Amino acid sequence: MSLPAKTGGQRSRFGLGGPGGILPFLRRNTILALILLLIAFVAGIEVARPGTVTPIWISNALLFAAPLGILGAGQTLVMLTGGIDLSVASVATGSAYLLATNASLGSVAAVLIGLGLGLGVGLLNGVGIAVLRVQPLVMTLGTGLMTEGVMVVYSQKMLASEPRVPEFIQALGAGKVLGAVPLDLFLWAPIAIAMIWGLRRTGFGRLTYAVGDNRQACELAGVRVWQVLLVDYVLCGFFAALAGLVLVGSTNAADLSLADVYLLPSVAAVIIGGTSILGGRGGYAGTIIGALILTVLTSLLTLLDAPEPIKQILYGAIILLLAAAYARLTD
Amino acid sequence: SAADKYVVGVSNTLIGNGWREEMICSIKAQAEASGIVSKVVVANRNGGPAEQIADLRNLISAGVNAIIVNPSDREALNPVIKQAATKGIVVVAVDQAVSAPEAYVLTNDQVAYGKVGATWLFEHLKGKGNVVEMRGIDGVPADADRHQGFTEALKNYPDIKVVASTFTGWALNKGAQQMKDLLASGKEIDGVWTSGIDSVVVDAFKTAQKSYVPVVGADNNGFVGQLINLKGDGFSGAAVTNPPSVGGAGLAVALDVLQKKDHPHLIKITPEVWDNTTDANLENLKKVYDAKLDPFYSIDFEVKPYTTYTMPQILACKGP
Amino acid sequence: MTEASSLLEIRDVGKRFGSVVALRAASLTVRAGEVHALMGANGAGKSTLVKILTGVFAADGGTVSLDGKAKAFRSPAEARRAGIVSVYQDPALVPDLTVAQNLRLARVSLPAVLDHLADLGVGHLDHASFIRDLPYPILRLIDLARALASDPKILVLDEITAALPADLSEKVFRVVHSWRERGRSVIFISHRMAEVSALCDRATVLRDGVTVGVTDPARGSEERIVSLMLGSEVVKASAEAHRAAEPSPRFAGVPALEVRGLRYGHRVNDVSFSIHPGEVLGVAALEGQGQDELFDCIAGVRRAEAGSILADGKPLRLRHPADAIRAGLVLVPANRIQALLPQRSIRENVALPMVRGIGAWGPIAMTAERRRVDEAVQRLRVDTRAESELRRLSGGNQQKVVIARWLASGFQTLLCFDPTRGIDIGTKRQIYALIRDLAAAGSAVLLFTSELPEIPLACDRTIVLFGGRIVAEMPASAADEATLLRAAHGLAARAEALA
Amino acid sequence: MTAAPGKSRASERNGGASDASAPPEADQRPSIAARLHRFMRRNPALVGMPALLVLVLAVTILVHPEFGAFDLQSLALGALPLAMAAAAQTVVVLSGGIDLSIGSLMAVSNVLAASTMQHASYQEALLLAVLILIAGAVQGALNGLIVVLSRIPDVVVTLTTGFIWGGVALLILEKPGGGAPEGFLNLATGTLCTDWLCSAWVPNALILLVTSVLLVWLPVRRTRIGLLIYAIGSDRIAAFRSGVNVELTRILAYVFGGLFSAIGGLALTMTTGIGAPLAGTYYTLSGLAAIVIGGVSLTGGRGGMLGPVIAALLLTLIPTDLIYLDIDPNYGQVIQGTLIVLVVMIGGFAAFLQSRK
Ligand SMILES: Nc1ncnc2c1ncn2[C@@H]1O[C@H](COP(=O)(O)OP(=O)(O)OP(=O)(O)O)[C@@H](O)[C@H]1O
Ligand SMILES: Nc1ncnc2c1ncn2[C@@H]1O[C@H](COP(=O)(O)OP(=O)(O)OP(=O)(O)O)[C@@H](O)[C@H]1O
Ligand SMILES: [Mg+2]
Ligand SMILES: [Mg+2]
Repeated sequence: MSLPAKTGGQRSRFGLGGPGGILPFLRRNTILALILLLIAFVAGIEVARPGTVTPIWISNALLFAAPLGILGAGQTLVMLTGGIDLSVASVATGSAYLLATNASLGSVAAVLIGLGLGLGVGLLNGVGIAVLRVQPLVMTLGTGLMTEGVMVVYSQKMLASEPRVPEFIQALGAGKVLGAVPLDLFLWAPIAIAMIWGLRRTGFGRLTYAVGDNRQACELAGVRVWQVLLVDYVLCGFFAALAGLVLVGSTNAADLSLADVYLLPSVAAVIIGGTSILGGRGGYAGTIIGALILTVLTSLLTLLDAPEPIKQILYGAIILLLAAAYARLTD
Repeated sequence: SAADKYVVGVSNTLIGNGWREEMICSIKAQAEASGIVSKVVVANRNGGPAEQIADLRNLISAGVNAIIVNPSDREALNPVIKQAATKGIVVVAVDQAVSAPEAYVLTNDQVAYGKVGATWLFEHLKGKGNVVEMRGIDGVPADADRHQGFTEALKNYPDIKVVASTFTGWALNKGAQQMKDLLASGKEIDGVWTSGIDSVVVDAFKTAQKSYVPVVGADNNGFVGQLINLKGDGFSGAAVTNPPSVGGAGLAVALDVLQKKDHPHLIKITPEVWDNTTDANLENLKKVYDAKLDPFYSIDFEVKPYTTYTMPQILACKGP
Repeated sequence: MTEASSLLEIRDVGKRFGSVVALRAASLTVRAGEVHALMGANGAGKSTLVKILTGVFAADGGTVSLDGKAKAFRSPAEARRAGIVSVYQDPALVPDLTVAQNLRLARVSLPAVLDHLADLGVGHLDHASFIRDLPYPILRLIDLARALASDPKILVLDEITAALPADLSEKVFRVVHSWRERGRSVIFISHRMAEVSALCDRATVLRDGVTVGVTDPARGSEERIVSLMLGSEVVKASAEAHRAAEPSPRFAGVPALEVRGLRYGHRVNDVSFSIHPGEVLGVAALEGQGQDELFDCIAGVRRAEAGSILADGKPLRLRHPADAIRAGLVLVPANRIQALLPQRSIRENVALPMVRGIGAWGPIAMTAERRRVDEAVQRLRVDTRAESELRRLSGGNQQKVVIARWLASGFQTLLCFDPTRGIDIGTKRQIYALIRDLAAAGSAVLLFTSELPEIPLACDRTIVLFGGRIVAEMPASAADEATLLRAAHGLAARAEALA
Repeated sequence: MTAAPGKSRASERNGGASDASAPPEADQRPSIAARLHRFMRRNPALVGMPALLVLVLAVTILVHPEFGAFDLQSLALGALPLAMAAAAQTVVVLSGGIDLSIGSLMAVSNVLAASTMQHASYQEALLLAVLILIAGAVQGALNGLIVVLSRIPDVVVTLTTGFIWGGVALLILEKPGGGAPEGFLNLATGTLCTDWLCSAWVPNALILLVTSVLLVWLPVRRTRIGLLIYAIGSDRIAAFRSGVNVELTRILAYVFGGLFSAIGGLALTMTTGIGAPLAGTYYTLSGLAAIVIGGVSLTGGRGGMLGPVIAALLLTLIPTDLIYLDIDPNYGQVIQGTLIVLVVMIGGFAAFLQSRK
């Protein structure tokens, strides 16, 4: 049996400085290191275009990071178990689309239908992965395709359905209070608190880590692993649906590729945040910063006057450098 | 009688895109309306030229009489199109062109699309000011054509400055974030040209509490609604038409050719500009706008004189 | 002890892992043609020293010289080229390759290994079998044979006998002897005093990463070595704790665990026994006589095909370990890696069963949990220096955590499979004392141990398994090593049949 | 006990050779049936996948009796790039890694080929193809180097290099275009025609598929390199302690990944005749689906090449059948997703039953 961290404990060619000083401190407080990186990025924007970083800009950044952060919450859960969910983008899109096309049934009903899709797909993923032991990557790739296909069929029946995004969802997705506090923060913050606290302080959080670390050990300790996995995937579907609602609130209308651009970033945010792709290690605090870093990076590239290919290359290279710095720090 | 009815194949390589779905609906509606189509076989998936070649070959095998294809490339499909033609299959490329001489081409003129919209904007700004160009996906032919049109228009207005050019990826949220970032950066912006990600850009001004500037968009229902409803708040803009019903029109052409009626091999649909600056134009917009429709439904739903279906038929989106 | 005659000379080697200091100043001198014991309590740094010697880790300081020349190997391959090969504490065989492919991987010749395996009593091995399908002891022997086949000047054996039953250990000793006769050197790591005194010429003792002495491990010097290893106070404490079982009382009433006619394939055949509260039942067997399957069936890891298992007189349906745990049956499995969360803390590992059911998915009572965990950890004296990630604990300390887990969460019957495997002598005594205490407090214990001499010390009664059947049952007082060995080889059964 | 025990016995067994690479079955010869049984048990994908392919082909012919040479060629053409993407992913995944940049790597080779071959002769095109293969291997090596040197998980590295290579493809060719000489395209789009044999039933694409897999993979699989790749994929620490140069082997796996991706990119050029900077995007994820359906374990070390290649054929055949069956393509996507899920679920269920025994 190979331990999850395959190179753990092997010879390191790239040792770092001695025990004292700032580096070891950061190494013990990786979240702090991530925050410093984020600040460096923001500073970079301010240097590139002085006067950009204003309260309004910051509040916009938070506004845009929220859907990514909420998607990242579900992705964090499943990645901690050693899995991944590639259906989150389809689910978010689908829930947004269902919300908009069912608005005539009343806002609450429409929201419930949207969230219901998330729970449904999450449940399907959960059954496949937890009970039938399908590889998460393929299972969710498949259910993502299915969801998208179903939504396309559905959309053709719904061309004249008078789609509408309820007022409060619009406010949630784009509104601000006190001038600069984005309303979606009022959804994201409780989720963040629940995630961070739940992962650290509840039995379910413990088991999420444990299952990702060593499934067999969990079974031997009397844990019915499938239950844990099932709930994690259902939660992930639910968070994806929630993110879809926030997204559709910010665009006022849904199309069927609404959340596509969030798929890879939702994975990247979790990874940048220091959660192991192999499971068992990491947490949501990192994902939050990861989502913020990606959002700020996107802004930076928008403001940078460079051809698109160069921007793409920069986007890749910067994330890579970030991850490398982070890996050095925590190695 | 069923004997002289035709089987029609459709090939499309972008799914989940509202415009393309509407295009397919218009093909189905036209098939229904024509009364001489027995079956519409659709090959619809995400992919590039390689996938589309496979789909076209499969449609040929499936024994269709005509193929309506929204081509993913101008050159790559030519050999298959030739193969189809030798089997007597009529191929009509819609939306984008192919260079195969056997094919009929019925397209929206994408260069003109970029040019007329940009020209409207530059005129509206009286030939002077800072504009933002919000493009689609880099590397996609339609995007390149529209950019070419935009650039051609720009040549005539030396005092117009493009202060930013972004790729929205035709994704709503990406476009919205880009606009908000640009607004926050303190850049002076006098007008915006978009490649179809329009309504979220207008919304961005509202959220940022900045006063509206002229925006050029597409004939999306939602954007047209903004042109009508925000006029009172000082918003001016123009929708450039890009009818997805080229699909239905293509089918009509194909059926004509199958029945030995002559058609030119190249039919270009010239885009129109619908702005909200005069009362007359506003009235026209109100005529086509339908609050009940999907905001991303293109409301230019027929291509005269080719399409003959009714509004309920295309909304039903059901073939024979 | 002249410098000239020494083959390997390790001086003042240090190694730290983050904040954990594994080695401070470890020194070791090995002469040509000697079997040299490396001793120390769990976590003393033995394995780390071996890994530095063979190029798995780089040392932070100190020197290694071979034949008088300074060396710093950068990989096990490099060490092997210089004539140093190690059998590590955990198997270094690739699970998804076949035996033959593993040998090819290490560039050793298949026939040579097969011959060594034959000498080790594994003559019938199908070398096209996958490593993942082979039992653990066999893996250890393949590992050993592979090391032998590359014909090293210095062979390092890190707790090779820990997972081996007595008969196989015996074969290993013979191989070690013959190796010495050929003028080769062996560094031998083991927690079993008897082995060390029988086998080794000299012993180097490590305590907390420092070499505290080099001595002659001849019979009779055990206590001296133990006090070197553990420091004097600890010795006193553990010696007190170590007492032999009192004469077995008569057990009556409803058994805590009763097994009737249990069958699993042809590995477990019609096995029946019962254990009463307060009783410790020993299981003695050679490798592969069905003991693994027996324990697994009772613990709900595998489903028995026939027979019944009763706890407190009530028949159980065991479909998952959770069912067994609910009925008070808990397992300390043979392979600790199966039972642990390598990236999580000691605390989370120990507390894992406490949050196992859906009822415990809510908020954790942190203080209460900490108290229970700390209590168990202290009772087993787990070295908590590297507590934040379990994989950084030494092998023996990992083993302790598995036991601590059940102490913390409670049970009725403890199924202990070789619980002292790889555990130092101090802790070993302590664990047996613990088992006696648990029994005295009313628990029942089913104990398999590969160290037969331990059975009379810890158990009240013993059953012996051979070929999946119980071939003998005796009170612990009668279970001396010779008797047990004979029974375990099926000789008793044959004798009975003849009679 | 002697010093070198039983050397003579060993010699008898192995005909005097103590060759470490002698075939494992050399001495013990279990019955053919037993070996076959064991082989099937160990390589379920090797038996199951061809059976599944035959089944799906049978269904295809059933619903579309006109299935002929033209359709066989369609299948081969359609499957070729996907099969190469799957092959690339297979090597990397077997070594315990993953490569999410395969689609972009294919795009780079595709546009490189189309932009350099446009006015080249057939011979020049072949030479350029070789250079592009080398470039592909170098790109793979870069991926591998970054993975090894940075110590970042491979998913992250290749996710980001995917962006980078995608940008590079766009730099090389801004929009679809370019071309290649007829003879070069014919390598994939033609059918077998030699001096002594001409058969429309043997599409060149199929020959290309089989030979490129065989030419690259068999030498790897049969030699030490293959052993090393499987070893580090199965247990990196154990392999390291067995004396394997883990880092070099990881890089090597990525090199082969890059090589197969480059073949895939060239295949795209051959089948479409052009270069398209976004052409590869679909292949990263569908390649992954193919390898999992083909029985390669995503945790590394287990699986082979046959399964993924057949899975690529299956994934190509399914949309075809949907067209023949005239199923609403939007349901088609639902069906395809469901099929992927079903195939792996059934696999999972079978493994579950197996473990019960
Ligand atoms: N990779 C590592 N990272 C962090 N700490 C480590 C690592 N390896 C060993 N240690 C620590 O170094 C110390 C010595 O461990 P080592 O494995 O050498 O002990 P040992 O003497 O072999 O013990 P045992 O008899 O239990 O096997 C322990 O405290 C252990 O926790
Ligand atoms: N999934 C697969 N796809 C393609 N070829 C495969 C696959 N699996 C195995 N092969 C080929 O089949 C042959 C036999 O494979 P196999 O793995 O049994 O050989 P091996 O390495 O000798 O192992 P063993 O010792 O288990 O027989 C080899 O030529 C191998 O390359
Ligand atoms: Mg050790
Ligand atoms: Mg094999």
